[in-house]
Amino acid sequence: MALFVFWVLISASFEWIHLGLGLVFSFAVAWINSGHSLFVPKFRLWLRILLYLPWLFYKIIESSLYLSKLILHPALPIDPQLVSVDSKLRHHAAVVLLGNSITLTPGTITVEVDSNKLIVHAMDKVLSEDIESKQIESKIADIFKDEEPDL
Amino acid sequence: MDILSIIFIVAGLFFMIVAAIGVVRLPDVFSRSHAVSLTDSLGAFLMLVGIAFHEGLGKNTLKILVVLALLYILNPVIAHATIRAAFRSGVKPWQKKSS
Amino acid sequence: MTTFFFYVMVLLAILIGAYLYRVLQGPTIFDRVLGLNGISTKAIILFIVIGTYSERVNMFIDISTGYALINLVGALAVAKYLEQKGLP
Amino acid sequence: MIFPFEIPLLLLLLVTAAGAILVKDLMSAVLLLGTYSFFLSLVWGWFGAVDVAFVEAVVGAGLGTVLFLLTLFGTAPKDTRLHRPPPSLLTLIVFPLLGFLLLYAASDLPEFRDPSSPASVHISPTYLEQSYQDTHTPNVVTAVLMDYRSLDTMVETVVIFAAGIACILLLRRQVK
Repeated sequence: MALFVFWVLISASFEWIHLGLGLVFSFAVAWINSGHSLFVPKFRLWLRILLYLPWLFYKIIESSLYLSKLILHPALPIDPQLVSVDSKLRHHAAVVLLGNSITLTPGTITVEVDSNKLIVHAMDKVLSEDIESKQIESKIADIFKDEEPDL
Repeated sequence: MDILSIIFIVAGLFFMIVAAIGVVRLPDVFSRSHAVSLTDSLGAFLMLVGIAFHEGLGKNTLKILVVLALLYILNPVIAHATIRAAFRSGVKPWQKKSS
Repeated sequence: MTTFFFYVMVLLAILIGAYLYRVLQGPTIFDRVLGLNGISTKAIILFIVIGTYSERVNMFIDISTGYALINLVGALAVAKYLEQKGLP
Repeated sequence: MIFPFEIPLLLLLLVTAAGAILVKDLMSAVLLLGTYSFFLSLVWGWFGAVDVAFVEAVVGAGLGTVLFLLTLFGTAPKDTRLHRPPPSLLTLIVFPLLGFLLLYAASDLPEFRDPSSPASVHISPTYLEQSYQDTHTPNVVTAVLMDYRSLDTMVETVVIFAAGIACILLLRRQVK
């Protein structure tokens, strides 16, 4: 289904023949690959993730400005360090979302994931404390609060 | 509308220039990847939004947003894969010299 | 507006030069992979800017979508190879 | 359009090609070839040949890199570092001469984007005006490739197909 939406978006033509071909092929591809799909999100979850995105974007801007200041500083006052984080999340999808958010935020990057333990490389003391204060994690735990745990 | 798009594109360019300086200046793989992710997340976002403003509403803007979403989904995956490969094959992160 | 986009293009090409320095110079192989990743992101944006400059965005945007996907495949292949083989 | 944008792109191409030749490591050479394909695809895009750019990006940057890596992965060389002998004297004489001859020949060609050159006086306008009536294909390049030159394209495809079958026959594993 999602593939069909993607087809419509990239072809951007709304004639019947294109729509029909797209429908056939997207269902074929989805049917071939159906063994992989572990996680089928529900509608309310999508809504919550959409509401989470603006906050994540605010975080991205904040830490981008901080990182730009670090890079442009003539003395290069960086202090990179590895931080190990134990998260309390109980879902594969939630851990994936957490890792993606951490990597997407400039200044921090996920190095290693082992079920729900993450090793994070942070650029500075301030940024690593930001990770350890677990703001992002509590937000994500809030998103997934009434799903079945599978980890 | 044009002024808005110019503002967005110039801001995006600023972040890209900072990221390029960082890629040249920083000492090791791990910290360089931060600079690359800076471009990917904010620079690309601002520039593509600027171009979308220039285009106005329509199919093209929709496609630009699709490219943006693709970048946002795929780039963390690439950065994570590269960094994990670096970590597992034993590259030591650069440490600040302890005084 | 057109001249503005032209200057943006030239500036992006110069920035690609900075990444190319990292690809050529990089002490480890991972620096090169990172530089390649940055170059491809730049190339995606440069394609869209070229499309806007020549006012045919609808043609160029398909390539940039393809670019993003291909970049993923290439980078994942490199990362998997290096993870199994270790440092050369 | 006073400053030609292809000049910085060509500079990047030259630097990348020289780097791919001079670099000491096989992996890095593969990566630099991928970068080279990216730049080449940008050049095609700037000239307006969008489908060529697409093919270059897919085949050169994506498929080429992955195939090279698979080869490295399958052959598992102990040492991926390259040892180059210094170039011989004959090479140093012949190749600059060849390059000079090519440049000399190219100076005879009509100016790029010249409206009065023979190619743009009667060949291109004919195609541009009549291809849609002849073939009902909206893209002129596709019309030329698939309709006017369809036999050529078909035989090319046959050659590539034969090469693919030969590769599969050579590389397949014996099942016991």
